[in-house]
Amino acid sequence: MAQLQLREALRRAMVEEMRRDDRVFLMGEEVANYDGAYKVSQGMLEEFGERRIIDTPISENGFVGLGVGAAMAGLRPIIEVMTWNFSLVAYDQIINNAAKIVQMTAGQYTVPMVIRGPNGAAENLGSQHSQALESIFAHFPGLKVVSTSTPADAYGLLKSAIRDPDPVIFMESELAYGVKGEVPDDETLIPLGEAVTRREGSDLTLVSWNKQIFSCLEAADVLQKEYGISAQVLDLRTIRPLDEQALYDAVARTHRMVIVQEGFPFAGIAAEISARVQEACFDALDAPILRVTNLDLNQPYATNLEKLVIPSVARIIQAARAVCNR
Amino acid sequence: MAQLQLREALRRAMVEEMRRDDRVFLMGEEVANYDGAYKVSQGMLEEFGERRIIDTPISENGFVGLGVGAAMAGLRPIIEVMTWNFSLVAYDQIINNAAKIVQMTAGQYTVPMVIRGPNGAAENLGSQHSQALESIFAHFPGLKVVSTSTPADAYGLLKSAIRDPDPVIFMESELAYGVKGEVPDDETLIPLGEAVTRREGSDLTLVSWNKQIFSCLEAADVLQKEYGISAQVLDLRTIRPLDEQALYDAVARTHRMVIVQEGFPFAGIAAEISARVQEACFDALDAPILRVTNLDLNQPYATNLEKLVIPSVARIIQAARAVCNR
Amino acid sequence: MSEGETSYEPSRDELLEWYRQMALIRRFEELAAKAYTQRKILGFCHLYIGQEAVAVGASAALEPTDVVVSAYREHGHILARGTSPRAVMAELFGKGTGITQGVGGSMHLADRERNFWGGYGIVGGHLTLATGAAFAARYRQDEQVSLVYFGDGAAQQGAFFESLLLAQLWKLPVVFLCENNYYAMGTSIERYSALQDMSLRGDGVGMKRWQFQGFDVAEVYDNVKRAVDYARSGEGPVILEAVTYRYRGHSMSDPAKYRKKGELDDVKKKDALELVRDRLAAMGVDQDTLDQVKAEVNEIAQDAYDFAESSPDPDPARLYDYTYAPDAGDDDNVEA
Amino acid sequence: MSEGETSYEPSRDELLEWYRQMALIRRFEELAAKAYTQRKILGFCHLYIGQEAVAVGASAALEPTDVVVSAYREHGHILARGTSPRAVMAELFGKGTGITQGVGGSMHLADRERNFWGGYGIVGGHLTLATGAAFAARYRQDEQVSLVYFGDGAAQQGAFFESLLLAQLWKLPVVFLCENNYYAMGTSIERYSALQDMSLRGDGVGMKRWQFQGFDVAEVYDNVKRAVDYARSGEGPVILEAVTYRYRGHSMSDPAKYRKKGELDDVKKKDALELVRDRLAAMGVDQDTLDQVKAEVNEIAQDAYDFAESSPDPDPARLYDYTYAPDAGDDDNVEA
Ligand SMILES: Cc1ncc(C[n+]2csc(CCOP(=O)(O)OP(=O)(O)O)c2C)c(N)n1
Ligand SMILES: Cc1ncc(C[n+]2csc(CCOP(=O)(O)OP(=O)(O)O)c2C)c(N)n1
Ligand SMILES: [Mg+2]
Ligand SMILES: [Mg+2]
Repeated sequence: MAQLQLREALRRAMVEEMRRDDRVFLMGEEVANYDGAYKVSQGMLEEFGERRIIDTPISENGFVGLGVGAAMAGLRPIIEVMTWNFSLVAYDQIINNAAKIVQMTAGQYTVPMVIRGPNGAAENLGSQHSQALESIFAHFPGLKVVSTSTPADAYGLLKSAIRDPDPVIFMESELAYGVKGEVPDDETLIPLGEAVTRREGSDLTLVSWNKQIFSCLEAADVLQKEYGISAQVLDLRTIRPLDEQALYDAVARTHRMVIVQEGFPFAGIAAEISARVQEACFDALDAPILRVTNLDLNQPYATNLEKLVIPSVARIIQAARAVCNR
Repeated sequence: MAQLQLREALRRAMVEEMRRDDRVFLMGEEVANYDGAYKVSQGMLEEFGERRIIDTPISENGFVGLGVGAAMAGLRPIIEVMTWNFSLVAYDQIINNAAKIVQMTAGQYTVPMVIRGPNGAAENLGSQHSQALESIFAHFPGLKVVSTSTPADAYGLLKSAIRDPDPVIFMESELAYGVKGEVPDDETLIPLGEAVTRREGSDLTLVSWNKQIFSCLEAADVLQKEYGISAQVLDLRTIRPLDEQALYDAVARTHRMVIVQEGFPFAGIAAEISARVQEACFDALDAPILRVTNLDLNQPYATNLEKLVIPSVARIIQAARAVCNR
Repeated sequence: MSEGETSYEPSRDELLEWYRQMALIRRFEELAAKAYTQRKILGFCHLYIGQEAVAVGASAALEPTDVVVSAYREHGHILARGTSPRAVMAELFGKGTGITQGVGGSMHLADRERNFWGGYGIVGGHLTLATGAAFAARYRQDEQVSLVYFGDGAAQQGAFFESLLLAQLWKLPVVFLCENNYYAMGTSIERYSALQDMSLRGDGVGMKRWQFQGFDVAEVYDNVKRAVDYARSGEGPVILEAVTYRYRGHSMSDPAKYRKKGELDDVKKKDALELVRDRLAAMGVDQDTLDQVKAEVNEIAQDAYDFAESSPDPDPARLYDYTYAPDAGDDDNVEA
Repeated sequence: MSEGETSYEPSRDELLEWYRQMALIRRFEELAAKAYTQRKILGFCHLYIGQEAVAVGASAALEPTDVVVSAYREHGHILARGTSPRAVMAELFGKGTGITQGVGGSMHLADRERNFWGGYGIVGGHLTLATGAAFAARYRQDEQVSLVYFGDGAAQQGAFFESLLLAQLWKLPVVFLCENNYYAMGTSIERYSALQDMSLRGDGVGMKRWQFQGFDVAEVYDNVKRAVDYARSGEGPVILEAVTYRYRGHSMSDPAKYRKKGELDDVKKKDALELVRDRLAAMGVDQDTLDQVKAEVNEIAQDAYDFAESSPDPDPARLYDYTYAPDAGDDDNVEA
């Protein structure tokens, strides 16, 4: 097993898929000459040349839409958005074209493409640059949504996403790009839609994804050591399709759930999980499902304020203790 | 009390506010010479002239953004989007500007504007034209969201929205524009954020808003007559801020809740309500909260398929019976 | 001779075939209008009557392998591409035998066999797709060109502008064909745009562009052909504006009261069908032949109508079939 | 004399004042860079060094009542507008004494007192706001003009295009001022655009436009002034391009390895500060006076730095204060 940074794992997935399939190309701002704004595509221009690693103007609506068209034509575009915040200018192309073309054409055309980039707050970037936006994409049938931050998952899921026949929204994390983890040496695909247990536990389940998994693991340690609470940590990895069964199994075992979501609370992913789980597992629940999310605020710039807004280990511990009554 | 169509009630609200306040103007596609695509603004050009009733090119991102700027400058724009489906091309302006400017400028600038238009499926318009989009706006702090369809509420809430110092997303209904209802003759404002009980009931609460309220009332009649189930119907009217207290009071009384939402289920408004209510009222609930929403599909064109996708009275009755075990 | 002018002289057979197509589109649309007033077609229905020369002339300038993308006023575009009138009419009726099985509807007609990509309802939102098709053609180094129809109103959208600039930057083989029919819904072009020739938008991105009259099918053919040849040769994209006019309202529910008095009658004097009939007559085609063509297309259109009417509704069992690609599994058709 | 050229001769005092402002911006930015490497400023920090003549010349062409809108490279723009360097530096430090109280940050500097609207981070997304300001000015029939700064890269966004066409349609009093500094992040303009003078975008919408050199502050002043006068007179908007250059990377984390060899050195030969100093010398201003100005601005910038450093963090109690307007109740300040 190699120790890879998240960015290296993502790169390896893209490079392998591009070697395997000439239809795959990478397009986005600064992906070629500059090696990617966050160096995810470092060296790829050198290997694949300008035909397949393509720098764009700052025209997200245009080039995301171009990607949709290229996918309809049978190519397999990987479109990088520099961050998901900027994808809002391309929102119409994603929602009204990418998500609907299979259906509008009754399956005559498909849109096998990946749109990928970092999601969520980095640090001190202010409100326009700090959004975690899973929910406004997962809302729409026709899209698939991955949001993950461990190198092995990112590698295995990105490969699956590239081969997937549907448009996949693939969300990474700027702050986690440099974080290392083990990645299998041989080609290991992870199917979309499968959650994974990161830590076993019996008293409650912490559900999360992307970089908040790290906070959950940290919280689980503290909960065990300081409060004798045994917390399972369930990493969804894919948001849509959602691994319902893993959620229901968890509740059947632990009877308590806290969902940790970076991002706005209102009608967020945590709300969806909570609604679904209470519906399916009403009798198995021993306590209300709690959500730990961003405060319902735009992200401020200053460090002290910013820290208050994003989910913290302390807030996770507090919620876990509340549902366990300890 | 006058009997007004929904469109007339909306018009009366705008006309009164424009007479009262010269800063208010109406801008959008076809709002002037054509009297509005759905005749909401009929006659307004005649009364207020071209300075204040303004036809635009098909540049939603541009004119919604222009509205944000005009609001910052102290005017009170009412921007009509022909339907909310088309607002997705203006999504960046709404989310990254309108919703964030108060905060980014630390309150130096405000954005007192209303963006309004019909939301949800009309009939046989296919997937790009049939979306109910409350959730992707209510997700964002900084915005307020109204979604209503009775003439009296539309009148009272639109007046409040126009006077509100914040950006208000105001969602109407194409299919309900012609539906009549009583509207008070004197000026009656309805504050944003207050739900209203449309029908009293003791066995369960049906929660909804906009035109699904009509389906809920119909379902409640059948439930009473055919199954002896007494259903309260709670009309939220405003989605953000959400009238939590009304929801909690309802559950305290009926112990059962079904939420009826037109639109995509995943991370929708119904999920938010469900998550919040189970969190706050865990012990008061005698059954899981159920959601009746669109099927998780893009809207098909043909009538027979379309009817299967949107919430129906039959599906509401079924869910209500399920939570009541009858 | 300046760009936009034409000296092209079509052959008798060519012109007769174009006439047949134009007459078919018009008759088809008349029956669609009838079906709409009978409430057999529901929703929006945007008729193309008056603009037939553009679809037919432009389609004649394309190869079957070329890609065509359109918006919601696309009945004429798909018919000119050769799609079965039955399948198109059945789609308008929302039937399972429709070209998109009753799922897409009037605004979303697509026919993969003929590289007709659809039918899109967000104004300006489909232009990116044509740019993408052209990108793919260049990527594969094949000879394909894409052509996208759009209205004068659509040239006010950001997606349009960005499509243009990307196509120009990468010299993609795409022809942007604006059908300027003077109106975006009820708003006439001089009321919503400072410029009134939308091909001028090309100047802002350095794209080759010109305007031409869109009533004479031969003129349309010749102009589009030159643009298509230019794009195919690798020189880059072209933006064209065809000046045309729609006789009906924006959609079936629009009474079109916004026209100036006499405007419609004036335009009808250069009616595309009459023009081509006169031209054929001048070439020696007799009245009988013309009448026969008309009878034929009437029959085809009526057959389409009858077929649509008698077709079954879509099968509800297929409701879940189109949200995701048919094969949602791994893809092994690697063409690498 | 063609548009873009200038024969304007500033007075000694005028030029000295402009020099003072430019020198202040440069020194301020140098200290911001220092603070960033000391991790006292975090996040992104986009320096303006090299472009000072544009902000100072443009600001001099405006009235205090005019509206200015900018993007994220706006430290120079807000300083040229007269905002206190202390409040700006404190904002960069994320302090409660900052111009947006530590909430907005480096990319979102706004100063209502000076009609400086901010500071926006979505490329191209702020152009609509200037159009809206101009719309409001026309609506109220006052004399206000709005000016919006944007980069060469921003002229590839749909929001830019739509802002232009609306402004032109309604002849709104807005000046679109593109600072072409050759790069959008690491991509040089010829790599991302077929045209390289972004004022040419104006041709696509019929807008008055020209390009000028942005290194000589007097030249900037004169060109912007003419555009502002034109807009103010009610003739309509103008799009200008000022050719300039940024000496630093895109942001503090960009080493700017993408430059051609010698490119930066070449540009520095026409450094805006040196140009204005030479010009002052030629007008007879002695070295002492120039040195004194420099000493003064160094002191002001250092004072801003010290102030920022010693200021308190924002008060967490105010966290909830800015999501909605301060007075969320009914509005009775009707000006009707
Ligand atoms: C983004 C968007 N805004 C508004 C509409 C509503 N709408 C549909 S067609 C139309 C007019 C389009 O005019 P034009 O592009 O000239 O095409 P034509 O109808 O004349 O063929 C409008 C405003 C839409 N479908 N999409
Ligand atoms: C919509 C959007 N896309 C991408 C970005 C990331 N980004 C920030 S600045 C920038 C380059 C802008 O270049 P230019 O407009 O020339 O301005 P300059 O930085 O040169 O002043 C990019 C791509 C963004 N902020 N917003
Ligand atoms: Mg038109
Ligand atoms: Mg630049």
